Formats: sequence, structure tokens, C-alpha cells
Amino acid sequence: MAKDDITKSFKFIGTRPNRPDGFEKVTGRAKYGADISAVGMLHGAVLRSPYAHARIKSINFEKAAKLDGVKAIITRDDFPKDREGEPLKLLENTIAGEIAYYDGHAIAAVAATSVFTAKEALKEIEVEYEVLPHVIDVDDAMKPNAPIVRENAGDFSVPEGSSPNVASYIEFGRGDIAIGFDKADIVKSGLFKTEAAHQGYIEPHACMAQLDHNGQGEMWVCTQGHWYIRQMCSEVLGLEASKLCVTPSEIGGGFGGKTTIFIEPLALALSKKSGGRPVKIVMSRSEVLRATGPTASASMDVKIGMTKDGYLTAGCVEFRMQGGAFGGSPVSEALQCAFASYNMEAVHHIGFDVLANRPRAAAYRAPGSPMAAFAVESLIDEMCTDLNLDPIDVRLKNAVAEGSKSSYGPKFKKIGLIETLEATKEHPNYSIELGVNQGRGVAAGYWMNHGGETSVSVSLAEDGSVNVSVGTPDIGGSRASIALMTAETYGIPYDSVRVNILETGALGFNEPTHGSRATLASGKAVYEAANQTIAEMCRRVAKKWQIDPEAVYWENGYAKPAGPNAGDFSPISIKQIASEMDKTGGPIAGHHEASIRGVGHSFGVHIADVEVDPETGRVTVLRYLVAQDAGRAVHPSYVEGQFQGGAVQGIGWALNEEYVYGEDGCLQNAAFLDYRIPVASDLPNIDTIIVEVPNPDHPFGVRGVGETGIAPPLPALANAVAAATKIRLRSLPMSPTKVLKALKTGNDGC
Amino acid sequence: MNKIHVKTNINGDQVEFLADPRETLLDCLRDHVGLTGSKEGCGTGDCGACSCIFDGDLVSSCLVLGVEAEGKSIETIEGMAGREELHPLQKKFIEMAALQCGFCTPGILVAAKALLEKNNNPTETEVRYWLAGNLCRCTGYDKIIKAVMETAKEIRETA
Amino acid sequence: MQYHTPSSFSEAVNISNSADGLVKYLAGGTDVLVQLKIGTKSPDHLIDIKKIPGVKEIALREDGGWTIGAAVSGVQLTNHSKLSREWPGLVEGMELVGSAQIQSRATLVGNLCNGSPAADSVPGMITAGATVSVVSSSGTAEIRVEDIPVGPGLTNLGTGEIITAVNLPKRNKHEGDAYLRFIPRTEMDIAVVGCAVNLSLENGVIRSAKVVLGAVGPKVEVATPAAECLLGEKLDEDILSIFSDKCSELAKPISDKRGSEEFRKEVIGVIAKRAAKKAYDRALGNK
Amino acid sequence: MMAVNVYLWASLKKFTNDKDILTIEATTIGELISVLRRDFPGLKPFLDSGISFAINGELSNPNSNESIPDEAEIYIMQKLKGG
Repeated sequence: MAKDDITKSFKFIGTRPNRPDGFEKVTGRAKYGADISAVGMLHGAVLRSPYAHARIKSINFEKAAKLDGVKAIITRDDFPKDREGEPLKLLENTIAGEIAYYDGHAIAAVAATSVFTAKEALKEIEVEYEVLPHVIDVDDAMKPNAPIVRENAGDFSVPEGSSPNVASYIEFGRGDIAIGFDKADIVKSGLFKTEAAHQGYIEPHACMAQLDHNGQGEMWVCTQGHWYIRQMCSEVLGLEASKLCVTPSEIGGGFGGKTTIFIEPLALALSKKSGGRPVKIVMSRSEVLRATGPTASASMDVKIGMTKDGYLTAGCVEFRMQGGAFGGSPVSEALQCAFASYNMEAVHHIGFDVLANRPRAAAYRAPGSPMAAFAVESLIDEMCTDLNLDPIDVRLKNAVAEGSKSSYGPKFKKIGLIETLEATKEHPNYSIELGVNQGRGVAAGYWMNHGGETSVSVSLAEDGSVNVSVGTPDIGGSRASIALMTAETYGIPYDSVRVNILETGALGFNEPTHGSRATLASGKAVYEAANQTIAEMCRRVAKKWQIDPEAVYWENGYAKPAGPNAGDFSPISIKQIASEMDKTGGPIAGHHEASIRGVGHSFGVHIADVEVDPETGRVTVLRYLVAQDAGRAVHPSYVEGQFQGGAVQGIGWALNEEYVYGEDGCLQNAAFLDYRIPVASDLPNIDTIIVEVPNPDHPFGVRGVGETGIAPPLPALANAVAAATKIRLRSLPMSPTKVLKALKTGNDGC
Repeated sequence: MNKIHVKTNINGDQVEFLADPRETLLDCLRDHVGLTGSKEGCGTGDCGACSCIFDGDLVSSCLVLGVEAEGKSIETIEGMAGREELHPLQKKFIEMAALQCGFCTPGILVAAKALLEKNNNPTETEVRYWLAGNLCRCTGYDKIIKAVMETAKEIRETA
Repeated sequence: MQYHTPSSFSEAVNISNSADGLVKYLAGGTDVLVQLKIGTKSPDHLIDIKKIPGVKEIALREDGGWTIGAAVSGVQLTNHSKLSREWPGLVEGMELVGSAQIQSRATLVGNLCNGSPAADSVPGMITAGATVSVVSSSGTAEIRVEDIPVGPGLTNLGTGEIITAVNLPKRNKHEGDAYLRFIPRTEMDIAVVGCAVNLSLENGVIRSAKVVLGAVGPKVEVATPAAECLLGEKLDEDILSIFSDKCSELAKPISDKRGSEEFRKEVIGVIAKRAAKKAYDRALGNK
Repeated sequence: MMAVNVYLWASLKKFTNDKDILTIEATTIGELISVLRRDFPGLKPFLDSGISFAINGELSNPNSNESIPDEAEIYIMQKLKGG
């Protein structure tokens, strides 16, 4: 990779042009998941379990099938019986077999000529249940004699004698913990808890599917990754992958929650059973909350040693995370993030992935990192307070840098935590004086970021404009960042680039827009593909000039002779090359397919100022600052947008969002009315600092910015509340009920 | 279920459709009139993604029945831009990156327009409270609020 | 479901009395449509009263009081400057119901008929001494607002009985009301607790008081013993503290997803105290 | 053939004769995985469960054709999920 690219000044990268898809999105023209219809289309609806745990003794849909307009009814019997491993878990979570494992678990589905008929049919389906004992809380699930969620669910990693609800176990570390704690002047420990939070995208899941008896089908779906949808649906239904073509709609938010399947196999199966008619399923908000997402709930023990001048000597954590009935909590990621910001000689991590009668956890922005940050950064803050040390200084003393061995092993390459800490320390927010009942909290956060499988193509149009085709859905402005990188590579105007997001049939496999990878990975691949076309254009110009291809170089949209020795030729523009393309050898296109390497780790530091009403326990966020290393901000506005959006999701998780279950194990707040995501009036402006320590392994220095921002708010707010009230809350959310109780009793919430 | 014939005016056009009385105005706009710019995020009036102007009032079209539209006039996101030019709010939202996924955007634009027509000099707090019924999960609201404030300023300056 | 648009209340009563199955009235629809959507109540007949003349009018009666039509929206109330000046507590209670979008549609009568103990506009109506006009096949009656709710989701109204309007008494000098509620967010939540206070003063001394607590019992509760603490007082900190404790003592809340019993008991006192202060300031004529 | 150090989660020690650092002779990731499978059959479910590699600090999906640089430091971790 040409490193001088990183240090050179850019023409387009770092500017803030209008996004290419802005027009469609402000005029209502953009088509999202539920916005498509087809001739002869049926409407699907899903019957869901009203119990947290129940054996399905019988399903009788005779009456429902007789309703006028009902065209197909499916149950688990309509799916292959021979699935195993992950495909079986996907299938089980899509539609229950013998047992319903959570409130909202799909039992059957109907396709009918109208939504009303489909819903009426659901009421006519008779299901006989035998209610089984359930368990919701992660610590309860690990108690002896807890109800067993699924028999023999533990994998190879689970130590003998563990609770039957432990699905997997992980342990790693280095150094001698005992010696580390001996070196410390203070050692503190604590139990920390977080509740499950939902991704909360405003667009409910929606898809329209069509599948013929010969196994050929099509699907239109709102997803972060349509190849994942294709792969998972094929595996679950036993289809040949290439016979299923999946087109992504515009996507109304995902945050990790739209990287897997829920209703999609049901729509395909309904279509097949109704003779190949297209079937559309749109989830209701309550279905979204009951049966998709959320992330895990966590119970976490942390112990940390610190010298009196603020050096961390040792740390150990035991995280227990509940990821629903099929496992899959992000406990290993949480452990990797726990101490990743700090140089520590001795660290030890233990993690349990625990089953409970809840929906299967889906990825949620930096999965696991927010919980880990809450536990570790809260405890470090307590120690800073005890030792009367500045929390940013302490973090600076321990911060990892290039060459540091990460807490989970591998060495870091060039990273920007120190620069980020320094930037926050200098920001005016850090020195504004606070009033009565107000407090300030600081916290750091980390996400490793991801490259992943990527396939793109770039083609030259006949007028010299450029078409870029990628497979990563644009969830927050990636068309703009990819167009900027393309324009930069060619030296052509930003407006001369069109970025298309293609269906599964048109490109090689692409991982979803997840892991903060779209700009990093698609951008890197587009850079490679564009350079192929530039090389080809130089070859064609060399032929024209009858000189060596190496004697032609590319600059600012022109092929030019490399120097006086190459000959005296006038530069030829991309426009001219394109206009002659049909006579010089045909179309010019480039492709790049790879598992993208060169991921840049991203660190963030947040500062929160809050005021706590001592009489009601309400926490008001007064000021908020996000600083994060972006590597290179390709389109700074959308980088800021990622910082701000992540921060506000974290603020919601910290203050009011939670899954509330009744004694019966059913979710009580499956609506936006009571699943309280922040509204505009809850928030101040979210100030941002984009720190740019370029990623040396990316042509433009990009690191990926999407995820890190959700981790620091949880501890930053807990630290701010502690500063305001002198009371430490170790359990989220810090709802007024919990805060007031803590103020009255000193109870930390755990 | 007997359908009811509804004659109404949408974005200046006379429109007729047959509505099942259980269908919401949102259902009718999307399924009978083909205007899918108004979105359903919750169906229970909690998210604002379906915001429309109904006889001059800002409403959640998921909380209005389609049959109530008889004889009324309705403005949706599709009617916001002029023939040649976007509405100043639409322009500003693009310029200031006040959208990420774009799903809540139509509802927020319709709601913000209703505010600015009533008050072209709102405080930031007024904008935040007015838009409290429009959930956005991507942006943290920051750029949305700034874009509305900036548009209001522009409208005042050109007025 | 059949949809009806009667042009008079007597027609509405007739439709209701001759209909089979569940009958619901539609004004703002902000509760009815939600129930329809989530399937908790599926009416067989929906009677839209908005085509009835006068239902969207706010009228000043000859006796100096107000009559507010059954389909008057929150926005109409807020925009009515004279009414807002006279009954700020009642109007702010209505204004707290939902978003700007909801305000265009939601009505006082709808909020009352939904029967929720957490209804934001109901405490203010009760402290104002409001009544509702109810028509039925046997004629018209005037019923105190506090006599309408009987329990969560339940009212005293029968199928053929329809509220046509809310009536407010004449406002006198040196009177003031206020409504405050507590919610975890700043908007878009159902009240965890709510309290309305209406006071009338004579030389700064409280001569009459009415206090109503919301969301701390099966229905909104008139807190007479709390109101009595205020009589003959000038509302200093000591009295506020006694008043606050009294409200907490009177509250009989439950624990649910929106708040614990303990929290509600504590915070109703805080909110009541703040509401009383605000009402007192208003009665004094302070802004 | 060259020997490289392979670091594993400590909880996998029960499959590797109580060692969490293994010295393996391999020139590609594919060879490395084959050797692990051959010498430590207990690791099979782990290797099949979806893993990723950090080769000299660079994280990536497994690529069996990838050459292992001299004296590389290799960590095998669970495959990353991202939001």
C-alpha cells in the first residue's frame, strides 16, 4: 500500500458534498423494505407464542385454512427436518418446532389476499401448549435447579459441572494476576449489570419473497447484508444458493439487528406453498421488540489493581451474558474489549454465554463492548475518585499505543487513543464549571473493526463517468464516502460517480454492512478496482501514443506522458478515453474481490455532563462530547453522524432503555411508548472531535467509525451520575426509579 | 367487509380510493394511492414516521382512518418539493447530513415544515419538543435540529 | 367493522342503541386506533362524531364559563389564548398528552373516556370543577368529571351515552391551577405520577383548594385531605412539606413496568408540591 | 519448515495438553489448521465454530492460502460479529 497516499493532501476526501441518495430520501421516493408490491402479491402474518417456554402439543389450522382469501399456512412441518448446527438454530429461531422458547417465538404463518384476512386467520389457528418453567435473568439461569432452557445446549468449551444453561465458555489472559494485584496500592472489585437493549431501528423488518417449486426464487428485503440472507435462507430451506436472488431495499436502520434472518424463510416457504405467488411480510413494532434483536443482558464481576499514581497493575473480569434461547451473546467480544484500551501486564478474562427464555440476541453496534466498558470504565473511575486523580490523566498513563500488546494478545499497529484522550482534555467541555447536583463523567471505549469478504466492480461509462457497484447496503451515507474515494482515485468530479448497491446475482459474496466495514472494505476494494481501470486506460493511451505503458501515468483524470523521455503528448482525459473505448478494445471495467485486511482499531473517549434531580432521580444530560479516532474522515459529516448516533444509543441504554419482563416471562414493554429510546427533547447537542490518526493499511487511512461510539456513554453517564450524587450505580439503566432508590438507600442497583 | 368510496385531495390532486373502514390513512396512502413516502415505524402514534398534514393539522397518519379523509385535503412528503426545486428544509437536510438511513426523514420533514409555517423563529428547545414525536435512531438528532434551525434562519432572512 | 358519521348526537345515540356488538365512538382516535391496531378492542361499529355541528367549538357561556366541544383537539385548546390564560393547568394537562401529531387529534373527552388513571388532562378537569354533558335516549345530563372514571379502562358511561362537551365554571380573580406529571423521558411517555392543583386566594391566603392525583390508584383520585392542609395557608416550605407527605400518604399506587409503588409514592409528593407552588404563583398573578 | 507461535484462548488448553501457546511448523494458514486438527483433535469443534486470525496484529478472516511471514505471532480467536 502506498503510504504516501495517506499523508498527501486530498482533493475530495475530507469534503462534505451532498450524498448521492439524498434526493430520493428527502422526497419519499426511496424504496424501503415495505415499499414494494407485486402483481398477485399475498400478505403474510405470523402467529407467535404467548408463553415464555411451552411445549407445542398440537396445531390445528383447519378453520383458518377455510377462510376466504387464505392461500397458505405453514408450520415447522413445512421446513426440512435434517438441519443441524447453526442452520438448525437459525431455523429454530425462525419458527418453533416442538417447543416455543420465548414470548413472541414464531409458531405458524399465514399468507392471504389481505393483511386483515391473514390476521383473522391467525386468530383461528388453535395451538395447544403445555407451559414449561422459564428463566429470564442471566444469574437466575446459572443457579442450580434453574429451569433448563434447552437440553444439551453446551458446546465443547463448557467445563464439566457447569449449569446446563451455559452454552459456551471462554477464558484467556496473560501475566500473573496475583503478582499484579500485589503491586497495586488499591484493588477494587464490583458487580455490574446491564439490561438487554434493542437496536431500535425505526423501520420494522420487511420482505417480499417469491419461490417456485423448482427452488428458484427472488427476494426483496431490508437488510444489512443480502448475501447473508441468501446464505441463511438457503441453508434453512435447503435451497441452492445461486437460485435465490436477493435484492436489498433501502434500509431504515439496522445497527447489527438486520444481519440475520427472521421472517425471510417464512415468506419464502409461504410463497412456495401458495404456488409461487409473491408474499410480503412486514413486522409490527411489537413483533420487532418481541422476536428480533436485542442484545444480551449482562452480569459482570470486575477486579482491578491500581498504583497510587494511577498505573493499572492487573485486572480480571468474569462476564455472564444472556443471549436468548439459542446462545450467541457477544461475550467473547466483550472480553476482548474489556481492557483493550490499557497496557496491563496481568489480565484474566472469563466469559459465559448463557441461555434464557428470550429471543436470540442479534448483533448490536460494537457487540459486547458497551457492557464491558460500563463495568471496567466505571470501576476505573471509582479508583480515580478514591485516589483523587484526573480520569483523563489516568487513562493517558495507561493508554495503549503502536506496538502495545493488546489485552487479548495481538500487538496494536498505529492507533490513536492517546491523541483522542489529549483532544478531549483540551476541549472546552472538560473545563466548564458545574453547578449543584451536576457531575461530569469520562470514559473510553474500543472496537476492533472488521474487514470481511468483499466484492466490487467499477466500470467506465461511455461519457467518462464512473459506475461503482458494491454489495454493502448504504445505511448511513456510505454511497457518499465510496463516491468520494472513487473520485479521489480517478481525479474526476464527485458528481461523475454513481454508486450502486447490487443484488446477490451481480457480484461475488459480500459480508453485510457490519463491523464498521462498509467504507473501509468497500472503499479499499473500489480503490483496487478503479486502479485496474486506470491501468487499462494508461495501456490504451500508450498504444495510441505508441509508447511503453509504463511511460504513461494517471493524474487528476488524465493520462499523461510520464516525463520528457516518454514523448511530447497532450494529456488525454478520461472522457476522451471513454468515448473511444468501443474502438480501442471494448468496455473498461475493474473488479476486486478479497477478504479485506488492514483493519484499523478505533478508540473513542466521551465526556458527559449531567444533572440529577435529587427529588425524582431523573438524570438530564446537559452536555456531551464524543472524540474518536476515525483514521481518516472521508465524509466528515457522516463520521460525526456515526459518533452522534452511537452516543445517543448509548445514552438511551444507560438511562431508560430496558426489556421489562413480567413474572410470566413475557415482555411487557413491546412498544416505543414503553421501550424508551431517546427523543429529541431528551438531549443536548452532541459535540464531536474527529481525531485522525490514519490507518497505515488503508489507501486513504480509513479505520471504520460506526461502532466504537456506543460503548463509552454507558460508563461516562454512570461516572457523571456518581460525580453528581456521590453514589455509584452499578446497574443499568439508571432509570429515575433506580437512581432515586440509590439516593435514598445507597443501593448500587445490583 | 364492505369498502367505502373515499374522495379526497392529496398534494393538490383529486384522488379516489376504496377503503376498508379498518384501514388507516397511512394504509390507504401506501397501498391504494401508491404514496409510500410516509412510513410505518410503529402503527401506534409513537414514532412519527407517518406524519402528514391532514386538513392543515400535523397528524400521525397511522392514527387517522382512511375513511376520515373523505372531503379533506392531505399533504404528504411527496408533495413537499416544488416542480423545479426542493423545499428549503429538504435542501438543508441533504446539505447538513441530517439523515442517515433516511427512514424517519419524510416524517421529520413534514413535521418540521408544519412547525416553521407556524413559527419561523423557534428556539432550539421548541424544535426539540416539537420533534419529540418523531423518533430517529441514527443521528442522535443533532444534525436534524441544526438543519431545522438553519432553515428557519434562511426563511426569516429571505422573508 | 361499520363506520358511521351521524350528523347529530341523537342520531349517534340511535345508531349506538340499535347496533349489535362492540360500539366505540371516534373523535381524535388516538386511543381507539391504537386499540384497533394492536387488537385489544375490535369494535363492530365505530361512530365518528366529528361531523356533528359544534363538536369542534370552544364557547364562552353567558355565565362566564366555557363549553368545550367533544372533538376539540389539544391544539385548539393551546391556541385559545383566553382559555389558556384562565385555565393554564387544565390546558397544560391536555398539552402533555402525546406529541405534536397527537395534539392535532387528541381530545379532553377522549382522554376521559379512555378511563386511564394516568390520563394527563383529567386531573386538571377535575380540579377545575368541570362537568360533562351526556346525552342518551333519555335526555341530557350534566355529570361531574370525577364521577366518570371508575377503574382502569372503565367509565360510568353506558353504550347509548355520549359525552357532547366539557363545561368549565367561571374563572374568578386570584385563582390559579397547574398540572405536573413525572415521566422518565421529557416527552412521549405515559405519566408515572401526575398531580393537578387548583387554588383560590384571598390576600395571598388559600381559601379553597382542590387536588387530584393521577396514576397512583385504579383511577384519578381527588385528594381532599391533602387539599385541606392548604386551607388558610400562604404555602411556605413547612406547609408544602406537610402537603407533600399527605399526597404520598394518600397515594395507593401499584408497581408496574412504568414505575414501582415505592417510587410513585415518593415522587407523587414531589410533583404535588411543585404543582401546588406553580398554582399558587399563578393565583397570585405571577407568571 | 518454519516454526510459528500460535496463541490460543486459555480455555482451549484442555484440548492441547495444557498449553495455550503452541509452536507449529507451517508456512500457510491452511497448513497450520491441518496441523492443529491432526495433533489436537479436541480442537476440531473450535476450529469449525468460526474463527478469525490475528497475524502480527492484523485481524482477518481465515484464508488457508495465506502465507505466514517469518517469526509470525498468530492468535486464533472467535470470528468477530459486528453491528
